[in-house]
Amino acid sequence: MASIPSQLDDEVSLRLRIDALNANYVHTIDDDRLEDWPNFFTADGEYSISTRENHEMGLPICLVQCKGTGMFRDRITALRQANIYEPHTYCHSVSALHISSRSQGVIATKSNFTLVRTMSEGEMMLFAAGRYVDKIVDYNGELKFAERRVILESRRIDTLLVIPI
Amino acid sequence: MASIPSQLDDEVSLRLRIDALNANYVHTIDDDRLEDWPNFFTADGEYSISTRENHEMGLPICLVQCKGTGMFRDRITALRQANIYEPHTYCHSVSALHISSRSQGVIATKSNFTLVRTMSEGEMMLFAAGRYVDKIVDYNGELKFAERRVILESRRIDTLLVIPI
Amino acid sequence: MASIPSQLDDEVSLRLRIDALNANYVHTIDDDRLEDWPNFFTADGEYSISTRENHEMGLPICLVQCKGTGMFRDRITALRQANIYEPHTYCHSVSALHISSRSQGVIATKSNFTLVRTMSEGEMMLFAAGRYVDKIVDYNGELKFAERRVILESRRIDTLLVIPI
Amino acid sequence: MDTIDRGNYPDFVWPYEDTSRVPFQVYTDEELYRVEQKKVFQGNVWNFLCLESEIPEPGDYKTTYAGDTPIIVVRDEAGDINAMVNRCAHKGSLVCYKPRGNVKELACVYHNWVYDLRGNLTAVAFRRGVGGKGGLTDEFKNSEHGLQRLRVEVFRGLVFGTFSEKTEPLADYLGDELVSAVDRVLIKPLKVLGYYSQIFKNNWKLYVENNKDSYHASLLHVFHNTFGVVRPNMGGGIKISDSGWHHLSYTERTDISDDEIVKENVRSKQDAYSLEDPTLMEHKLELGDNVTNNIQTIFPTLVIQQILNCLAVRQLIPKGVNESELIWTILGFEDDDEEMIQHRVATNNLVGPAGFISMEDGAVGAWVQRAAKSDREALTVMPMGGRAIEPSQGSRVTEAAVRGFWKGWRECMEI
Amino acid sequence: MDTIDRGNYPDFVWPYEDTSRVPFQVYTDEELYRVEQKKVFQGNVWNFLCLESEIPEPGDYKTTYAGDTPIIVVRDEAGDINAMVNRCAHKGSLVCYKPRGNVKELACVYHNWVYDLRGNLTAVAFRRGVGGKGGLTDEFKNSEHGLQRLRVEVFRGLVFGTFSEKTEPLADYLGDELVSAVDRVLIKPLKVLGYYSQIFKNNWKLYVENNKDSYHASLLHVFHNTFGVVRPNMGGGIKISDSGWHHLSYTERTDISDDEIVKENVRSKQDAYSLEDPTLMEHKLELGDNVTNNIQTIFPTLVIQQILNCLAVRQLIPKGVNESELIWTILGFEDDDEEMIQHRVATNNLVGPAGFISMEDGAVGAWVQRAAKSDREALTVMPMGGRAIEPSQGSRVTEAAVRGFWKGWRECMEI
Amino acid sequence: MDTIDRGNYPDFVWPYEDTSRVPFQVYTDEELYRVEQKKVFQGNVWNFLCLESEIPEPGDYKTTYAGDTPIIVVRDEAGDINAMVNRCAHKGSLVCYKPRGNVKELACVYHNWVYDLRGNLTAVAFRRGVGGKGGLTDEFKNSEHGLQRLRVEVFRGLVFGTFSEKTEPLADYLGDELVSAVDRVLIKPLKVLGYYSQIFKNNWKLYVENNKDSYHASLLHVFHNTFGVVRPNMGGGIKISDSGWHHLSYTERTDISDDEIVKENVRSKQDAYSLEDPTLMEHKLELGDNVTNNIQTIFPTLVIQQILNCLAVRQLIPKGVNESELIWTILGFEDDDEEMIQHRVATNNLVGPAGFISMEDGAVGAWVQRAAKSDREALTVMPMGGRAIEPSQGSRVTEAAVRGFWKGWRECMEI
Ligand code: FES
Ligand code: FES
Ligand code: FES
Ligand SMILES: [Fe+3]
Ligand SMILES: [Fe+3]
Ligand SMILES: [Fe+3]
Repeated sequence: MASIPSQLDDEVSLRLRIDALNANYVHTIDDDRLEDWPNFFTADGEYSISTRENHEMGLPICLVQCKGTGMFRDRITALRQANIYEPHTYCHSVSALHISSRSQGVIATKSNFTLVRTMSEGEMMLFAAGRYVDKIVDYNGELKFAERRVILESRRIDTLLVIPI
Repeated sequence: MASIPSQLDDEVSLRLRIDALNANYVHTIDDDRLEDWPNFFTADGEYSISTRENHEMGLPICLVQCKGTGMFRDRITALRQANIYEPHTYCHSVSALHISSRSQGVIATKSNFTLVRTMSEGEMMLFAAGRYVDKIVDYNGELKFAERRVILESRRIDTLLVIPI
Repeated sequence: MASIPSQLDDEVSLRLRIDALNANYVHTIDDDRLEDWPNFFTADGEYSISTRENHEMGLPICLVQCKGTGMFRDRITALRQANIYEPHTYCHSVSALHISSRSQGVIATKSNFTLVRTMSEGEMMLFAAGRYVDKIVDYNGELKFAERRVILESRRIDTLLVIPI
Repeated sequence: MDTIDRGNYPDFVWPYEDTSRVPFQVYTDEELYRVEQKKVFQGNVWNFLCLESEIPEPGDYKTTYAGDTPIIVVRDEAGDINAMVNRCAHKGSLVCYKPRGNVKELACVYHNWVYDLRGNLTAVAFRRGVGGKGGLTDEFKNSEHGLQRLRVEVFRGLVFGTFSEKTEPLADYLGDELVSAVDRVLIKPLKVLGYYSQIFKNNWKLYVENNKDSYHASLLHVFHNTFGVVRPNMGGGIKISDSGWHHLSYTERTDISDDEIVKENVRSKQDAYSLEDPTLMEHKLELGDNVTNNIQTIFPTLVIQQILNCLAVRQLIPKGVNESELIWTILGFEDDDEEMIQHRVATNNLVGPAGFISMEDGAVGAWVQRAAKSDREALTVMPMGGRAIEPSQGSRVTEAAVRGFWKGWRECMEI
Repeated sequence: MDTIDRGNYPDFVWPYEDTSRVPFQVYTDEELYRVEQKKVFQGNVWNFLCLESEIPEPGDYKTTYAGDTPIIVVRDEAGDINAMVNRCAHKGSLVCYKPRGNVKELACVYHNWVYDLRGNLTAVAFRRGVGGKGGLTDEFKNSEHGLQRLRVEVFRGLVFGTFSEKTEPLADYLGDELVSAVDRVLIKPLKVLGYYSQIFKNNWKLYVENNKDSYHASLLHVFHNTFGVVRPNMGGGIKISDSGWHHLSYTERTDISDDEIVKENVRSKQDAYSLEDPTLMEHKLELGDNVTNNIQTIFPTLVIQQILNCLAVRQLIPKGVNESELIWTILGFEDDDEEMIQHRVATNNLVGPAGFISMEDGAVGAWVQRAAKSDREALTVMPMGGRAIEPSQGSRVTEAAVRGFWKGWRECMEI
Repeated sequence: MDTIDRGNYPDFVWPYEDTSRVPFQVYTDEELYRVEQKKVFQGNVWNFLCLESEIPEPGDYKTTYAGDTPIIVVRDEAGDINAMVNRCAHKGSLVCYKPRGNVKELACVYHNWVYDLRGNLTAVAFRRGVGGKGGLTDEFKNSEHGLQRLRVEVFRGLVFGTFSEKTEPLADYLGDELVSAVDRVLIKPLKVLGYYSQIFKNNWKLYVENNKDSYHASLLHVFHNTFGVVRPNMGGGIKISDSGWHHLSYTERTDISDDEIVKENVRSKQDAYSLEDPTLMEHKLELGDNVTNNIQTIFPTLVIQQILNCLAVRQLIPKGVNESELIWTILGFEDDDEEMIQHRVATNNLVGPAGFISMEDGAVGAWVQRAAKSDREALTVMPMGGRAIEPSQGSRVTEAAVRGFWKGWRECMEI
């Protein structure tokens, strides 16, 4: 797997490395390689899914919140072993990468995504749209998420939400 | 805000600067920072929203047309102060950046977008899809739109169109 | 048309050249310049449209399969001269470019796409979503597809599929 | 079911003594919707179909709708305009599946039955079969299998069609007021400057009412007040055809009653803002008077618009009981110069789905529809200007034209 | 049609001798859906509308629904809470089109009719017309054109409304069991910690049944068993209001019957896994007992939830016969410290559309709906705990509360 | 309502003397759609369910549909194939919610009721309650609560099911013509090469008619003519089962009537183009004759296809009155070598939603549906080959098979 040389650490390559990170992240989910999902985060990394409404009203509740590798792994174990749901797949689009700031090795970025969900009989729908609000760090040459906050445009979830976004 | 160094003025950085411009543009709208929207255009810049049908038939009518900063500001003032509409938000995807030509400092580009609209109760829909057909100029190191023509795929607008695309 | 200098053949420019290739490809289709579509492929290039279901079950059937320039041209001739369908247009989004591998001058990549179809009266729908799984080669300084496999998320096609994806 | 198909509607009774109150059921009832197609749109009315200038040459056709029935409008070799239902007499496929084109004849692609430009069946593929096998028997007469024709009349470049033999001539249908009103606006050959459409999440009748509702203009659309620009005051007036079915509303450049608006309009910040670029408010007088706004409605679903220099026709298409589509055709005159065209483009910012003074109409209908569905028996009330259906000179503060629409609807529906 | 509007429903007859069997038709019949709006939601029931703490100040309003009827809840200058149908008395537009806000009065944007915070019509734009022309006649009385009001009662911070004069007082409606159950959970002033909603592709009643179905909990949701964590065993019990309409289900921290669950639960791999981070299972006792789970249902469509430290109210909104929306309002107490808030956020991973022990409820309703549509006469069967509608102490293996729901539904529907 | 559920349909009367004319109402009427589920798909017909080779092992199951009823097809321990309605006898959830799998028993996840592979209820979770509390009473008999079973017959690897005891044996149902027609194509064990499906925006019957309509083939699909390749001429012929319900259409490699096609086919540019790569037109004779095309329809909704070397079964699923889904299962033979498989993949470019000679069938049905809705009483006409329902040798220019379909429909519907 050819990755962008990390020493070439200027804005140009940084942007491309983050593009590659985002691409790699969504393919890992869309290909159902969910056991690799926790590895995109630092050991004490945080992931949450909330709504624009809660976000703008300053309300703390998230639909999903994982803090630290253990909770990430528990999510996947539950998805694989405990929870019941109709088989379905995701297809992410991710675009509009914006690098908001860089300081003390933490890169703050924002991107938009749309997510198409497909059920096993073929029913396809726009399941979610929103933005990724991220804090990214370089972890010996590899970019990881110290924080990835998923802010959904809509408060509505169709049926259920089991696969991470 | 870390921006791509403008002196690195080759195709590589140009492409990334335009990516950054497009990203910044859509986040400005999606984050409801509409008062900043006119600043993406040159003082005599032009913005229009038309349809593929009118475009292909060579018909001049646009749904929205702004020429010069004044008309851009009037649009936003009307949106904030005069017009009535149900609260809603946009989430843009933008991709497929194509640089068509460069001459006399004017860069002609084309991109595709899709636009998801979300109403305050959570109803989400694919509100628009189409392309941005742009003329971009470097305005002391900052890229601005001398012209941004939004060509909608569909002639149909659901309910109303008040937030710029 | 300003293209990324091909001699600058490192990861950075490669990524951007593939971005440009993908952008050029979808605009060629979305602009209805379908006679140019075969030129994106090598003389013995292969194109196919299948479904995630067939792909994951290892089933060989595709909805469309073209091997070699002749079959590509036949598809377009049939579309222009023989087949009957209601006029409609495509608008592609393509994102999440992932470069899987490089060896013997063959670059293996993967991207996600969504495709909005618009009928002549304005009806717009999410017609398809899925991934491009590609083998790309540098053909005297120009990137071409030795293979482009379109894997649709859904087994369902609304009405008919006549324009290539 | 069968009874409905004969167009009767036994279960529904108008619940009030006149048309100054209307039950919400009329906006939400599936059966009523089905009957409307028969008794309103396929009844004794003239449906707007297209502009003559959209099909200038012999063989030019355009597809359109009358109610929700697909229609072909085509100009024949003699230059006459014909309108037919876009449904093949064989198995019912759309004969034309493209929005416009030029043809020598109308050939259905399914089995290649061919009609002339007047809708007569001229050829049936394999009518004699193959090798003497199959094909048609003698009982089949082409003359009995043409496309269903509409009667057509053209007035000032507008093409109208009716399904009924009983519909009176168009000029009588419109009445003198509307005839002269149309005359006033469509004074020269027309040129289409562009199209767009707007989806309403509401029953078609709510948008028709909105257009006949001269009362809401300065109250819902506060762009003028907000920016303190010359505004369509609540003066002016409305006229109504003797039938009550059609109307026109107009305002002139005389601001007598501004203070009253100021007194009334609690919502908009009076003149708090000013337009940085007032280009789009400029009015190039071209119709020989200083009427700034003139909205004309022709029953059931046509609107003719003059707002400053924005000329348009708006065609409303019902799309089921809860949805409708408004197709805007923006007009100029054949002899517009480039500057005038650019001016119309600029002023067009005022109208349409993104129009400063019209976008709200897209929202309010859906709000009524949502509120309507939960109580079908509840009644609206339209008390402005009393209960009569009469013109009003010097004031547009009346709902007379809306009451007139309901008179027309009830007459068509025999309800 | 008309008959239906009077609320009768001649064609439908309950096909079984009691409510232990239900025909699938009740989930798929459009007419029944329409009648439900009238006879259940607009009938003699108390609909949950919002939380008092969502509109703390005079002029604060929130829009909500009772059944599928849009409602405004607003606190007036006197601090009283008023609820009105969100439908203008004039032409029926939504008066409030934003989800929440603070206003001095309720002004409809369409024609600027103005209502006070109790729903009385106080002003009609241009009531006197312009220059003496147009406007209202004397027959128009403001007092006859107010917004439709609901009766309101507030209990423990929950705001309820009813359309009917006949509905008994809220406390009597709830009954002693539910009153004390609510008392137990909502012990302090509430604070909203967040919102989300969930779309069910099923009739609203299927989700109501799911909540009253204490039988499914440990069978459908096997998170506890899978991870071998302290689990809501099938002990505990349920209580049912005397009316049979409401219920509560509870479990305590006493695992007497685990082996029985083990014996029963074939699907989940017993304790095969362990949580790497059990934070979200931690229970900070705060209600003075060690009840781990307490689900309360108030007829027709409210659920009050205590699952460990996850407090929430869930409001169900019918959206046509085949769809419904569940609005989750996640709660804490006013005096929660930051640590407690963070704990509630963590434990919230258990519930909601993404909740480890609740997500399945979003799926099963849709599965019933899909299977139901093809055979309207087929009957479900609810034999658990016999056919009676009675409480159960020490076991939640009963469908008594579901049978109770159908008793309530039939009483409202007079079926 | 109740009456409808008994399957009668008092309001609809067939408006013509025979089945050579059909009213558009049959494509748009919601009530008729509901009755069809009962009287056609759940009536005296054999519904295609799946291929035997899709569930080769004991415990293998596949979910499918009969009309719009969800069905489970499963092979039991004895190797027999069972078909049951996919609806739990308890509260009606789908028992299988995955498209395929292998199971020892059928366990419903909602409350863990368990059925054997023949659909018998074998276990009810907590049947004895907990600690003696709750659970079932003695009146509950497992034997009365199994899954609803269909009768199953397998023919040449095709699995069929019927809801009715009265349906005659499959071979009799098909009749000799169809039995030998199926024999001709499915000569060896089958292998699935792939799946895809196609959504039609039209009533299911319009696609069934399209398949029985041997008249449209060379007129709508002009690929052959355009490219001047060997084409399915309008010779060949059709056969019809004695019942009139089923048919087959075939063409051989004998171009007797090409000139007639040339004379007829006005639309396609005769032989104006040539295929740069004719691979996909190559026909590897494998069925012992030189029949190039053979389309077989088995009432109500199965199509068996041989087009050159493209073998497929197409299963049509109604999805409401205005939509249907066609599931294509592309077939090869067990003993195909890699080259033959690749050849079938190449020739598959001819068929399916993207097929050179079939894509149009996806469009025309929707065109009829759109035109149909606005006039329910208007009639189609099917005069080709007269009015009789009889085979045709040497010509496919007949609508006899379509008339036969309507005969079957009317017999099932008792209309
Ligand atoms: S449907 Fe038009 S020719 Fe057959
Ligand atoms: S509808 Fe509210 S004021 Fe007219
Ligand atoms: S619904 Fe199947 S076990 Fe209850
Ligand atoms: Fe208006
Ligand atoms: Fe549950
Ligand atoms: Fe065909």
